[in-house]
Parts: sequence; structure tokens; C-alpha cells
Amino acid sequence: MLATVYRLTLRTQARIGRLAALGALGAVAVLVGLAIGVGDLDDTLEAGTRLVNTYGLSIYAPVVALVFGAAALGDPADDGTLGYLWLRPVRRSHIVVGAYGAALSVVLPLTLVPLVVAAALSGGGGALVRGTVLAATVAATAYTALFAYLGLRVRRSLVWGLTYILIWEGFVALAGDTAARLALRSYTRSVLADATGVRLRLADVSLPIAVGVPLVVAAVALALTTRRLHRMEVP
Amino acid sequence: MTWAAHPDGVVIELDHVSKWFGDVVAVSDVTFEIRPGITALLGPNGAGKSTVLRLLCGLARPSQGHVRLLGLDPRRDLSLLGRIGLVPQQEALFEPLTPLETVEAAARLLKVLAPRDTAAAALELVEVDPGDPRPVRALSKGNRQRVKVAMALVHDPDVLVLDEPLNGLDPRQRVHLIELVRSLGERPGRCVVVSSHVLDEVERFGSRILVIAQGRLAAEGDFRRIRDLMDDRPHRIRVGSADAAPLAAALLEAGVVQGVRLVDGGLEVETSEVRAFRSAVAVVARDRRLALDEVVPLDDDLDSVFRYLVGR
Amino acid sequence: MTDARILDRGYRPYDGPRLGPAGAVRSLARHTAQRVMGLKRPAAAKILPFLSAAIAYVPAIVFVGIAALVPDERLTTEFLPTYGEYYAFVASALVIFTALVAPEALCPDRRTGLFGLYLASPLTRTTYLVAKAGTVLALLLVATLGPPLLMLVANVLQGLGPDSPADVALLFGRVVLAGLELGVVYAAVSIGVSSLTDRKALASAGTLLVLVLSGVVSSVLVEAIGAPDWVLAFNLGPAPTELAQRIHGEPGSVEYADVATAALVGTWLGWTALGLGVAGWRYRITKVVR
Amino acid sequence: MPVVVAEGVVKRFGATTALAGATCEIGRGVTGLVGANGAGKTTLLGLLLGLSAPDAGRLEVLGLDPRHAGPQVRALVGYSPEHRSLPPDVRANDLVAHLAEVHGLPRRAAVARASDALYQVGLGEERFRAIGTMSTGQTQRVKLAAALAHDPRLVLLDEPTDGLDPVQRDEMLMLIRRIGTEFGIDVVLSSHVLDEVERICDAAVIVGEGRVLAAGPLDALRSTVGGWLVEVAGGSDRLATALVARDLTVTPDGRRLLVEGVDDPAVLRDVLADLGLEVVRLQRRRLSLEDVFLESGVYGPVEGPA
Repeated sequence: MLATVYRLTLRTQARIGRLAALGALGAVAVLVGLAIGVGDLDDTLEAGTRLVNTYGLSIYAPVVALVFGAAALGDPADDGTLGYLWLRPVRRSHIVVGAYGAALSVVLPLTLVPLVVAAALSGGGGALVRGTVLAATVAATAYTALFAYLGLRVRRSLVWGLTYILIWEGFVALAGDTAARLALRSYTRSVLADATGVRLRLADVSLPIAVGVPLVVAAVALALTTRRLHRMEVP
Repeated sequence: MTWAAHPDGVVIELDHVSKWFGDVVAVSDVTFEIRPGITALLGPNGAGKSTVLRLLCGLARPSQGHVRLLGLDPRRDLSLLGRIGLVPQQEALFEPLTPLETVEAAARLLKVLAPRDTAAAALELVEVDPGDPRPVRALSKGNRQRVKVAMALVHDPDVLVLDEPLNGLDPRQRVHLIELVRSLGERPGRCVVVSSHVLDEVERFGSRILVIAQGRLAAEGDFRRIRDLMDDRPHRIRVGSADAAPLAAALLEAGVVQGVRLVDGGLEVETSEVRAFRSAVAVVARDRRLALDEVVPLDDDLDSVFRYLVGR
Repeated sequence: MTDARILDRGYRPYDGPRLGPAGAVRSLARHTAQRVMGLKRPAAAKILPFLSAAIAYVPAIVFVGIAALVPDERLTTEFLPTYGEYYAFVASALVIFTALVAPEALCPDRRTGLFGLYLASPLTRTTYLVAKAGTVLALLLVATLGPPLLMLVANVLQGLGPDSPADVALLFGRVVLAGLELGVVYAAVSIGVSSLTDRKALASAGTLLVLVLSGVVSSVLVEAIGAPDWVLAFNLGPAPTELAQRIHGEPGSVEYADVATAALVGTWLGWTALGLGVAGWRYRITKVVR
Repeated sequence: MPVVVAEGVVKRFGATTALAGATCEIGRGVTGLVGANGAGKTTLLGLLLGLSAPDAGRLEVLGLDPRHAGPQVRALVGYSPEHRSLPPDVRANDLVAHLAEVHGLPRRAAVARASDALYQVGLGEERFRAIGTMSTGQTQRVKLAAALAHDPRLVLLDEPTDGLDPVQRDEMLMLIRRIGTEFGIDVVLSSHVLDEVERICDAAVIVGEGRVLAAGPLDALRSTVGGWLVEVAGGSDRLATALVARDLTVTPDGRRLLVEGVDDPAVLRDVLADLGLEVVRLQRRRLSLEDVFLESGVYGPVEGPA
């Protein structure tokens, strides 16, 4: 059952238009990484980490997760095909995990590949690449789950998602430590800081927490999505 | 698959069901039972018909009262969902998939044995070529509609709900689908609910109707008997005859008609004792040696019944 | 004379003049302009277009005000920007306005299916696109040509402008040419992007993306990879403004010092042709759902 | 003078032949255009409007050749497409006036006629509301008004009753009938619901596999085929045996009996009177448009590559 939902979601969501657009955004990261690498900067690790952090983890990864995460169950709910999954003797958790898995199978490569290439090209060395891989994976996993719930909870989930990424994580979370705790960005940023040793603003969380909390957030988000799917009235 | 047979064969039961969206009452205090066979669900646009349909198959949750399908609550009992087949009104499908993949996916989710072969069989039943390599995106509206029907049949459901299934089909496809649904309705224990606005075609599905108007149940049962209950609406019947005037006089004299109008080629009568009229018309004509070559009821088809029940 | 009559309220045929395709193009242009500016539509639709167009005029009004209030002529000629420099002040308003006009003009027709109705009228795909492109250009000119013209007229009235009529005519020509240059390239690019999708939000974002990416890519290529300087001309942000200053015979900004005017004109033609070409191709192949 | 003349019209889209020599004439009044999915109906409508050119054959609409005089033809034709195709945030009267102008009317006349057309289709003050706030029924009427406002000589309607409930359908059909008669504007009604075509059309054109399989006034198409339909409330079998005794051939058809070989209807009257049965229906049998449609071999091509 779960595999069928996974395949269905993957085939309907992996659309050329979206992949091309996000691929272009990823290409920008690679280009800038190349620029850092080629330029005669003294501390490429610092510059590379800043690139992965500001562009990669703060904008690129969340946006990719938003586009595919929100669409995983949001699109079927909007166009009415959700009924073809819902009105079946399939546990709601299987539907959610299947759709989430499909979204993640697109978000992970689409996030990891450009960022890791950018990290490598920027000359930041093995530490940066390792940090990028771990941070990007945590980011993709958590954000995709968060936006999967958002996609099912609200209409026009893209607008709400962007609001969360740009405004909540972009400004409000910088207000102070407690506020920062409520934004995934501070955790993913801490993972990167821990691996590369570069000090990043508001990135003072220990590694186990920096990895643990996002995964918990992901689990809670999926649970909420399952409950929502169970109780909702399918359009 | 045995199911907890309801005592007297009732398959779908709504008991004092109401449904609000915010402070808009979509369905208010509706109670009815549906037995095996074909039942047509009718109602003006925006009168709550589609909400009743969604309550019926568990897509929506009643604000009050309860819905029972085969004795179970569709909102709580997941296994029940494996016995319901729904053809929804909206046209969206899993666009990149081919017809066979679409129906096979449904079959898998419905835990059908040999999903691929069953899917192919279901597609052949609705005259869609299972080997068609094109994604459903490229198919005509008529063919997409038939793929939806195939998805609802692939698991031989006990409850089949079709929301305007003939939408987009051409005349031949409509005739074929009507015959298919009729044969589906004949399987013992299966209950088919069809909603449609084209009443002349609804008559061919069968004569049991359920009319929802202004969010309430307006009428239920065989529409001909419903027509006969409408004693505030005299029957209008056209009588073809060369001797229109004398026949009109004779019928008036016999007291079986309340009103007569001469029209070209005969007359139109209004009668509230329709049975009396039907017994007398041939006898009166023969006794007075008056020509009688047509007796055609003008307002006892489903269209008129619906209009009287619901029309403004 | 009868004191009562019942007029036939039935259907009345029309036997007045019919204006043919030309009338259709004019009507489509007027309706599109109204739609873009939010007229005859809920109030909310008026805010963004009027706001962004107004922002383009604010600096002009301020400069005219200063020129009028400050008597000392030397100060004003030193302090106030030249016609070419004016565009730098309103760059952001121009970009926002551009990202609004074409998407609103082109996308809704296809999304709602009205495009199919237009094709069933005396309009053809070509006259439809001509009317739409013309409207988009006209609206953009309101923001690119209006303000400098306002300043020119105000300066001439106050005697600050050039003295001899010949000079005024020359300046007027330059202002019009610069306004047209900016309007055309921005119109073409935004029309091209808007023809690719029927969702105006995506078209607006796409237009902004093209403007931004053209900058990022060209600067990275030149600075990082060391591509020749004329590649900077592809940057849709500063390049058109630079060309406007060249039209006014003013020295442009430092980065573009050694970028030949020919390069600027070349990329201007390139972007315009690309935008209109994409739109022409898309509108020829768009299948209308009937 | 016929409104539309088509002779041997051929139209190919790549490998598929949408029209393979369609020949027919559409006259005044309301004409039904019926056919299988993919039989070329939509293609024919497109050719009539001059939106695409036929590969062969001759086509004439209102005396003009749509291939060369496309804009002139479309100025005189009103078209109401099947799909929801109106912007939701524009007021109905603004849109209809705009479309009238686009069809060539000067501004003043367009605004006046738009308001008039919206009245004629039964929209009162709701014509000043945004189309998005309107019901399906009202939107279909706005589309009809948009097709009428510029006083066309021919109106092409594609499934105008789509999405309407039974009462709305009857009202729309009566309105279309009025357009074809009172308004004096000829109508081509493309529909899949043959009962509705039968109810309001004067003539019909049946399209199948890219050709016109049958065309002409409905009365000619639905020639009477002899035989009578009799329905009684109970005692149907007694009636059957009595009729057979009068050496008439009787075949049951659902609740009714099909009686053939009747030369004088009086015999039916007498048998019914003698048996004292309740006569529900006594009627000459006529082919329905559906019978004609199905017998004309209208099997649309099994969806070949579109």
C-alpha cells in the first residue's frame, strides 16, 4: 500500500517545470561556489561556509522542501485526486509516509547535489563538504515534513511557506535566543558550524540537539499530518 | 466477503443527518434508507445533493445524526472503504499515468488480487483500451470519464456511487454506460446511487428516486407513485382524435375530466381522477363511435415530477 | 392620438456601423489597460499598479519643486540630476511596475479561457498579440517617459531648460528616445516571460528572476571567469539605464566606462527580439481548449 | 439561402484525419450538431469560425468563405464555448460590452446592447456582479448574452446546458428556442444530450468518423416507422393475447407493447374498451433521434493518437 502511494506521488509530483526552476536556483549556488573557489580569497572555508549557510540552508533548501513538500498532499487535496488515495482501505499513516517519502526522494538530491558541489568548488575542504551533507540532509528531512503538514492544513501553502522562510526565520528568529529556538534554521546552521568550526550567528546548539530537534520536528509534523488526513473532509 | 447484513437488506442509512459549513446549513435533518438496486439522487444545483453524496460515502462528516453503510460508519471503519466505489464529479486524475496504471494503482490500494489483470478487465468493461500507452492527460473527456468508472468497479464494490457519470460522454457512450450501470445494479446485495441532471436518462437507470431540495429530503420512492400522490397537480393528457369536440363533450359528461382544451389533431384534458379517466377513455370513444388514435400523458415523466417537486 | 401603447420589448436587431478588426484591437487595448491598472475591478487590484507608477513620478515632482523654490540657478543645475541620471532614482519602481504590467495583461486571458473567446472574434492571434504588446508598452512608457517629460516641461517653463528652440527640440528627442528604449526592452522581456505561463504570480516572479539572474550571471562571468567587459551589457538592471545616459550624451557609471555603446545597443536589440520572439512563438502554438 | 454550406471538407492533424469529406447544409432556425467524441464536431466548429483552414473541400458561412474572410465571418457569428471561460473578477455587463465591442460595435452601442442582451437571457440586477460570484446557471447565461450582444446572424453553442440542473436546463432550452425563432438568429447547438436536441431543434446534422452521416429536418430524419406503442395499467398480457387474436403482431418492450400490422387504430380502441383496461399510453411509434443516431453507425474512432 505504502509503496503504491509512494510511486503515485513521485510520478505525479516530479514535474519538469518545477525541477527546472529549482535546478536553476541550485545552479546559482554552484556558480557562486565557483566564484569563491576561483577568486583569490584567503579563507575559502569561511567564505564557503557562509555561502552554504546564507544561500543553501536559509533559502535554497527550505524553498525546495516547500515546493515539493507542500505539493505532496497539497496538490491532490486541491485538484481532488486525494479522494483516490483517501477513499481506500489504507491506513492514513501509510498515505502520509508514502507521500512524504516521495517528496523527500526529490528534495534530498535536489538539495544535496548543488550545495555539496558548491561547497567542494569553493575550496572549503572536506570539513565543509561533510558539514554541508549532514546539514542539508537534516534540513531537507525536517522542512519537507513541516511543509507536508502545511500543504494539507492551509490553502495557498506556498505563500504561507515563503512567509515562514523569509519572515519568521529571516527576521523574527534573529530577535533572540528563545526566538531562534523556534526556527529550524538555527539547528541546521549549528550542524554546519559544528562541522566546519566557523562561528555562525545564533548557531550555538550542540550537535546531538542540532540533529535531534529537527528530526523530532519532522516526526511530530508527520503525526499531525496523519491526524489531519484522518479527520479532514476530502474535497 | 460477507457483510453484516442489515435486518431488512438496507445498505445505506442516514438518520436525522444535518451538515453545516460555518453558519450555512447544507443539509438539515435528512433521514432515508437505500436498499440494493439503483437509486437516483436528484436535486437542484446548490440544494445539498452533492453534500448528501459526500456524507453517503464518508468523504464528509455529519454535523448531527449518523450515517451507516452496511451497518458500519464509513468515517471510522477503514475496511468499509474497500467496499465502496465512487465516480467523483471533478475531472482531475493522476495525469502522467496511463489508463491501465491508473486503474491498477486503485486496484492495489483496494487490496485486489491480481491488480493488473483485474484493472485490464475493468477497462475493457468500459470500452477503454488497456494497452493505450498515452497518459490520461492526452485522453478526451469521455475516455477520462470512463477510466474513472473503471476505477470504481475494479474491486466489485457493494456500494457504487456515481456523481454525474455521463458527463462528457457522447450519445453512444451514454447508452453503453447506462446499460453497464443497470447490469451492475442487478447484482444481489449491491446498491448503486447515481446522481444526474439529465432526467430523461435517469429514467432509464430505474424509477426509484431521492430528491433533495433546499437541504431537505423532498421526496423518495418510485417517481410514478410520487406523481400519483400529487393530487394538487391534475394530470395533463393529450388525446388524439378526429372527432375532438364530441369526444371532449363525452368525457366531460362522463365526469372523468375537469378541464378540456381543443388543440390541433385532438384535445388536451386535465384530470385529477387519472385512473377513472384511463378506464373510461376507450369505452367512451367506442360507445359513441368516435375516433381515438392517441392517448399521451404530458406530465407524468420524471422531468415534470421533478419540476412540480422543486420548480419555482 | 392613442394615449396608450405597448412597445415591443423583444429582441432588437442592430443596424448601426460595425468597426471591424481595427475596432477590436482598440477595444482590446483599452480593456487590457483598464484591467492592468485595476479599473472596473475590486479596489485591491488598483493599489499595486497605481502605487508603483506613482513612485516613478515622485522624484520628478520633487526635483521640479526644488528647481522652482530654490532661486539660485547655479545650485540647481549642480544639484539636480540630469535626465539620464533620473532613471537610477526610479529603478526599483520601474522593475516592480514591469513585473506587474505584462503578467496582468497576458496571463489571465489564457487562465480563464477568455483567450478562446477572443479567437472566436474578429481578432486573430497576431492582432491579439499586437494589441496586448502595444498596451504593455504604452503603460510602461507612462513610467519611463512620463517623469522626464514632466521635468523637461517644468524646466522649460521656468526658463531653466535650454534656451534656443532647436536645443529644446533636441533634448525632447533624447528624452523620448531614452524613455522608449527603456520601455521597449522591459516590455519585450516581461511579455516573453508572461507568455510562458498562465499564472500571473509565476510570470511576475519569472520576470524578476530574469532581471536578477541576468545581473548575477553576467557579473559572475565577467568578474569570476574573466569574460570580456561587454558581457556586462547583458545585465538587464543597469545596462538599459546606461544606454539611456548614453542617449543623453552623459558619461555613464564607472563599471560601464569601457563597454561600447554598440554592445549596449546590441544587447538591447537581443533582449527585445528574444522577448517578442518567445511571445510570438508561444501564442502561435497555444492550443485553445474548446 | 442556407446559413452554412460544407462540401467535401477534409481536415487532417498530422496522422489523424479529423474530417474526411464532410458535406452538409445548415439552414435557418435551430440546428443540432451531434456526433461521437472525436468524430470531428469540434474541428468543424473551428473551421466554421475560420480558426483553421480545411485541407480540401469548400466551406461557406453566411455567404463568406471563412478561410479568407475569417474576421468578417467571426464578426457576424456568436460563439459560446463549453468550458468555463470567463474571468471571475470582471462584472458581467463590462465583459459582455467589451466582447460586443471586440466584435465590431462602437462603444456606446456595445454598452447598450450588452445590457439588453443580459436582460433577454433573464439576468436582472445580478448582471452588475462579478462573474466569479455567479452560479453555473447564471454564468452559462452570461456566456449566451456575450454571444448575442453584437447581434450576430448565427450563434454556435457548445453544450450550453452543461452543469445546469433540470429546471435550469429547461429554461436554457426554451431560451435557445426563442433565439432561433423570436430573435431571428440562427443557432447551431452542439450537444451530446439527444433528448434536448430533439426537443428544440428544427434539424440535425449527425457527424461520425469525420463525415456527415445524416442531416436534415428532424421530421424527415425521424421518419415514422409504423407500429403502435400501447401501455396499460395492469392486464398487459390479456391485452397482448386479445391483440394477437386480431392477428396483429405484438412484441413486449418493458412496460409497453409494440403492436404492428394495425391499419385502422379503431381496432386498438375497441380491444382496449372491451377488456376495460386502464389506458396509460396509446401512441404511433416514431424513431427517436437516438435510434437514428445509433443506426447511422456512429462509432467514433476508438481514440487514435489525437
